Amino acid sequence: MSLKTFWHKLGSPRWFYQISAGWIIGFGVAAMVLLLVGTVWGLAFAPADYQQGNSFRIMYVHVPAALVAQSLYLGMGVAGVVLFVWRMKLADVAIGACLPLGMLLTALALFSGGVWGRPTWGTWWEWDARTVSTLVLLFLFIGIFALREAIEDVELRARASALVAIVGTINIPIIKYSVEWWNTLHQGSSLFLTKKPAMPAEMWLPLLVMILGVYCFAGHNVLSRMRIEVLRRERNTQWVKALFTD
Amino acid sequence: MIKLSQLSCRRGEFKLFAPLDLTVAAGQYIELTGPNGAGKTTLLRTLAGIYQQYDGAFEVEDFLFQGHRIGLDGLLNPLENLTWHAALAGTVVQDEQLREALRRVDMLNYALTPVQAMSQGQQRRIAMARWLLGDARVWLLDEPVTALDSAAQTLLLEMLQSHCAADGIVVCATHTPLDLPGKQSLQLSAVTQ
Amino acid sequence: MIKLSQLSCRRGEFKLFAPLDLTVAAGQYIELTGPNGAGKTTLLRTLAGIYQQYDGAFEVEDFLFQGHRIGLDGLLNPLENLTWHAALAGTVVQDEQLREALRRVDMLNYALTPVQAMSQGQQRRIAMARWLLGDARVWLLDEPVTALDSAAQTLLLEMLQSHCAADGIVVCATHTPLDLPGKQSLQLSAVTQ
Amino acid sequence: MHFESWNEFLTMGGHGLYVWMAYAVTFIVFVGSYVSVRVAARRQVRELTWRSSTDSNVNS
Amino acid sequence: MMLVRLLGREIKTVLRHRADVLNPLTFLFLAVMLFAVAVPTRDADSAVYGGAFLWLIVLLTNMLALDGLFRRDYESGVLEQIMATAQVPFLFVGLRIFMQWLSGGFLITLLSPLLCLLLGLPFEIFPVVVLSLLAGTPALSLLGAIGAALTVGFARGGVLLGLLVLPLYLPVLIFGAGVINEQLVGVGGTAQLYWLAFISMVALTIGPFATTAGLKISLQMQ
Amino acid sequence: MMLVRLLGREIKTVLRHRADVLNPLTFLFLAVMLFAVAVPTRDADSAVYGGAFLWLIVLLTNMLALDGLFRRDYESGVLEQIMATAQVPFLFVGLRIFMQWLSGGFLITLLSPLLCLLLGLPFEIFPVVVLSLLAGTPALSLLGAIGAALTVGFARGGVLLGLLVLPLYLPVLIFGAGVINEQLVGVGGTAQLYWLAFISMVALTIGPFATTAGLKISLQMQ
Ligand code: HEM
Ligand SMILES: Nc1ncnc2c1ncn2[C@@H]1O[C@H](COP(=O)(O)OP(=O)(O)OP(=O)(O)O)[C@@H](O)[C@H]1O
Ligand SMILES: Nc1ncnc2c1ncn2[C@@H]1O[C@H](COP(=O)(O)OP(=O)(O)OP(=O)(O)O)[C@@H](O)[C@H]1O
Ligand SMILES: [Mg+2]
Ligand SMILES: [Mg+2]
Repeated sequence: MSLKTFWHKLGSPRWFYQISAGWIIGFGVAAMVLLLVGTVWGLAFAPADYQQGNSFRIMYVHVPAALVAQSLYLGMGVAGVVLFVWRMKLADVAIGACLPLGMLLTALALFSGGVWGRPTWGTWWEWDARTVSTLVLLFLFIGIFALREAIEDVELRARASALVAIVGTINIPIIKYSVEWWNTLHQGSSLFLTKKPAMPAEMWLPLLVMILGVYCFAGHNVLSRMRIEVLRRERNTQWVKALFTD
Repeated sequence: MIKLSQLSCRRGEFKLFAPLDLTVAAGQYIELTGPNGAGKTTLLRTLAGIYQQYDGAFEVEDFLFQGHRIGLDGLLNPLENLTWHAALAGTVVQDEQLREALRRVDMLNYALTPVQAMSQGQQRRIAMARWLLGDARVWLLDEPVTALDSAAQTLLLEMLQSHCAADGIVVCATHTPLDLPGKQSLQLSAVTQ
Repeated sequence: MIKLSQLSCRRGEFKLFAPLDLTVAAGQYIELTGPNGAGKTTLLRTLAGIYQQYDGAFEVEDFLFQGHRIGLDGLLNPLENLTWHAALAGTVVQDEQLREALRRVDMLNYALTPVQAMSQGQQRRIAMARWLLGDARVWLLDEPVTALDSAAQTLLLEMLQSHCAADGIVVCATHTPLDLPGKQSLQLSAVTQ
Repeated sequence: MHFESWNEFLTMGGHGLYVWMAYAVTFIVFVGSYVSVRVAARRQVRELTWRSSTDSNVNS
Repeated sequence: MMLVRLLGREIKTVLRHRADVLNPLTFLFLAVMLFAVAVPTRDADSAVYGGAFLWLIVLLTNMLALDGLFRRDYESGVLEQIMATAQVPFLFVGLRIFMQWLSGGFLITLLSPLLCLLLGLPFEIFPVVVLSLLAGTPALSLLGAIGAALTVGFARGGVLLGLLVLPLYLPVLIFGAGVINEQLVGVGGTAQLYWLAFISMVALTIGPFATTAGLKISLQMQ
Repeated sequence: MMLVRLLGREIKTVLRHRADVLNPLTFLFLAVMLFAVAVPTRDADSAVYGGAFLWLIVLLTNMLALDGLFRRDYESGVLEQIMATAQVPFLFVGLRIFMQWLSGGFLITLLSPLLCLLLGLPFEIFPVVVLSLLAGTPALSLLGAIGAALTVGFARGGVLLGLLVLPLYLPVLIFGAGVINEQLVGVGGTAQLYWLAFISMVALTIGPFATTAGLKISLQMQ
């Protein structure tokens, strides 16, 4: 199926409902395996950091949460563009589905960062580049959440949150750069896919597994929330009724 | 010229009235009637391009819209409001034309009073003066009779008659029928929620 | 019972109408007429105690006031608005009375919709339901016919008739005459500014 | 296995409290969101089957 | 008595709809964050600035929420009805101010420990901060309501509100920040605390009346 | 061309009436005075706080003025007319944002030397403060207008506005305060100045369009 027909078909909620079943199971299994392997590997087998000792193991939870949270927001921005340009209702379903997990993961990144900061920086909270940009990300999420709560009408809520998601996404790089410039007490970004990671292989490999694991989990979670929302919105259509008359 | 094909407006996923098919030729007066909540205001705001939740299609030439709200900036006086509206519609008006319009609605001696310091009927008259200034062929009016005294009501009828006579179109939602020649009534039936 | 003695209202230092002397007995209907800007709204707001720039004196028993503005909180639904208004007037109303009032104005199925999500006429009907709940003897109404459809207009007439019949007083500013028994018209002449 | 004994694995060289706290919360977050989605899905299925069964016999 | 039962019902209805509780809090956290970001150096006396800044931001959040306090009721005619129908209008006006304090000042007081954490204030002065906010925020709402009542008639009243209200807020801020500074330096700031409570009491007595008078004036202009 | 002449006239009329110019200034002076009062110690590094505080207060004043930007036109039906009649609505929306900047941000920039004096900032950095405000305030107005457009439909939009807009304001604040700090420390802060100008440019491109889209959404709810 060419991308063109895929794109066209994505418009029909029914088609999405059918194909998403397979993807959800696939993501679910992958996430289960990857997260299990990653945690065991990171917790038990990875060597301790020579400075921080074992507390660095929080990184295997902290970094994936932060990265996936950011990609979820960017995903909402893309969905916003899709909604405005192609008027696709599914995009709004996607925004609504990414929101709760995005907020949760950002909060998790903040919490795990704080817990990690206690032994290494000595305080629960440290105003620095990473912490601020994550806090801003949390507020960007809460902004969209509060806006969606304030509007009842489905179509208006879709266009309003799409607009905020787009404007927010345009600003993320600016916020990131301004925060980075401002002062970076935070550990330099040690994991670039391009240059050799500062950490030895047996340290960043489990991190890679964990990151993939959390991405799969996010895929599973978001797609299943979308399925529920699609069913709720199409509850009066024939194909949904047919599905549920046993 | 106005053309509606299978046009129906939605509030959320709730349809307000059965789809409409209508073609309005120049010089005609369409009277929109129906109980409260039938969807007259929603239809007029859809035709004016303000409200976008509708199904079907419609075409409207250059139009002017007068809603339940006055549409004037309370802080500015009538002259400034009328100039601003002309700029909005992209036409340029001389001071003389403004004074003539205000004289026609008998509000000349309020020309410099901020609109918020006027009675309901006086504000409505300034809105009527605004219609005279634009050269829009289609007038979309939502209950224009509100708060007008008897003199203003007769003036309203004259203005609508001369507009239709000059090949203009008037689509007007109203609860008190206006007897204009060539009147065609469009009844919107209320849908229980 | 209403008693006006040499009552005239001012806007700044500008007198709106000649001083009025009037005594209104129970059961009477006073129709306030006059061109736009004559001062009908200002007079009614003065009698309601909202507007305080007047000369002369007046006495009004317990009254209810309905101005050009709806007077309902857009965020609350009709039931909450009506309860709140009853609390304002110091009376306690049971749920049953509220539903009965809403049924009377044919707005029962909008009982839980926030008032801001209603059409102009529907909001006016909720305001009419409010009059039914209070036990005020004097009704001060400013152009109550606005935005009402024909059914609501007939209902309005019935309500005013039954209120006057029950020894109530209605003072109503309107541009469309209402034929009620025992009507006494009070013409306010416009004063050029 | 990096650690020699179980209890060393638990204490994590003094940082055990923080590491386990972080992992515990992560576990709660992941399982919590998975369960909440499952519950919502099941509630929806029950609701839709109930609705469609009443609709079907209403208009049948 | 009967009136209390009525007010109970009003609180329930108004609270359910208009207490968008979440927003004032998130706005406050954001402002605190902006401060911490704007102020690069972190050292001992930054706590002094922290305390002063916390009070300043609580004050500004209060003003932001105040601007809309009466505007909607003014436009919709609800204020007109209060003045016309209520035998005791200042009671209903007072209730609206109470609602605004409940979902504004009081909530901030409850969550101020978290704010102190973000501002890097030492632990031991958390209770003092909470107390000072508890004593001071009622005055902010009551005095602010007077300003809001007078400026509701103007189109861009928001900033005129600032003009009217800030001088009234000055003593509250001085004492509020003062309590925290005294505590930091170790000299017991209880004197300022009593002053704060005193100001709130005075505000409680004059607040509702002055606000009702202000609203009456604004209604003349409608 | 013709449109420019029209806009010229619009600016004249709108400016004459609605630019209650005085208010943003007085609010700002009072806030700066409050800061001077709240911060007991006056020493060298308080200048750093002064610079950061000035930007923070400019930002919050801007937000206070933004809240009412579209609300009155929304209620009176003027926004309805813009969307219905204007062929190029984003032009008139852009003009309103420009007016808000003129009577808000731009005016504060003109008078910032006075504010610096109050905050006890050294003379030599006055020009930098003015430049940073000139480059930064347009972004504040343009980005803020998007939030104002979306929240105009809600009753208590003020605080939701803060929530939507403050994250977008963060970079402006960081660079604004950063320029002043760099200058104080002697390291030329020109790079950040260009960043401020860049952000304002980005805001100029997306601002009017996003605001018009936001207003269209709010008008559906009326
Ligand atoms: C509340 C505190 C913290 C927050 C909000 C936070 C946030 C973040 C974020 C958002 C990232 C991903 C950056 C990216 O986009 O690539 C990250 C990565 C990282 N963080 Fe933190 N962090 C916090 C505390 C800490 C602490 C205390 C440490 C260690 C002492 C730490 C070490 C790291 C490391 C090593 C990375 C990986 C670098 C990378 O993948 O780019 N973080 N943190
Ligand atoms: N808010 C105000 N500020 C100043 N003057 C006002 C205000 N409202 C009305 N006026 C003036 O007071 C006079 C009477 O106004 P009022 O609203 O009472 O008239 P009215 O009889 O109700 O007219 P209508 O029939 O149009 O409602 C008018 O000349 C008007 O210009
Ligand atoms: N702001 C709104 N939000 C949601 N629903 C609305 C809103 N305004 C009106 N409605 C609903 O849309 C329907 C049509 O409203 P509309 O205002 O078009 O009626 P109308 O024909 O103008 O009535 P009237 O004669 O009273 O003015 C009504 O059922 C009303 O409840
Ligand atoms: Mg209507
Ligand atoms: Mg009147």
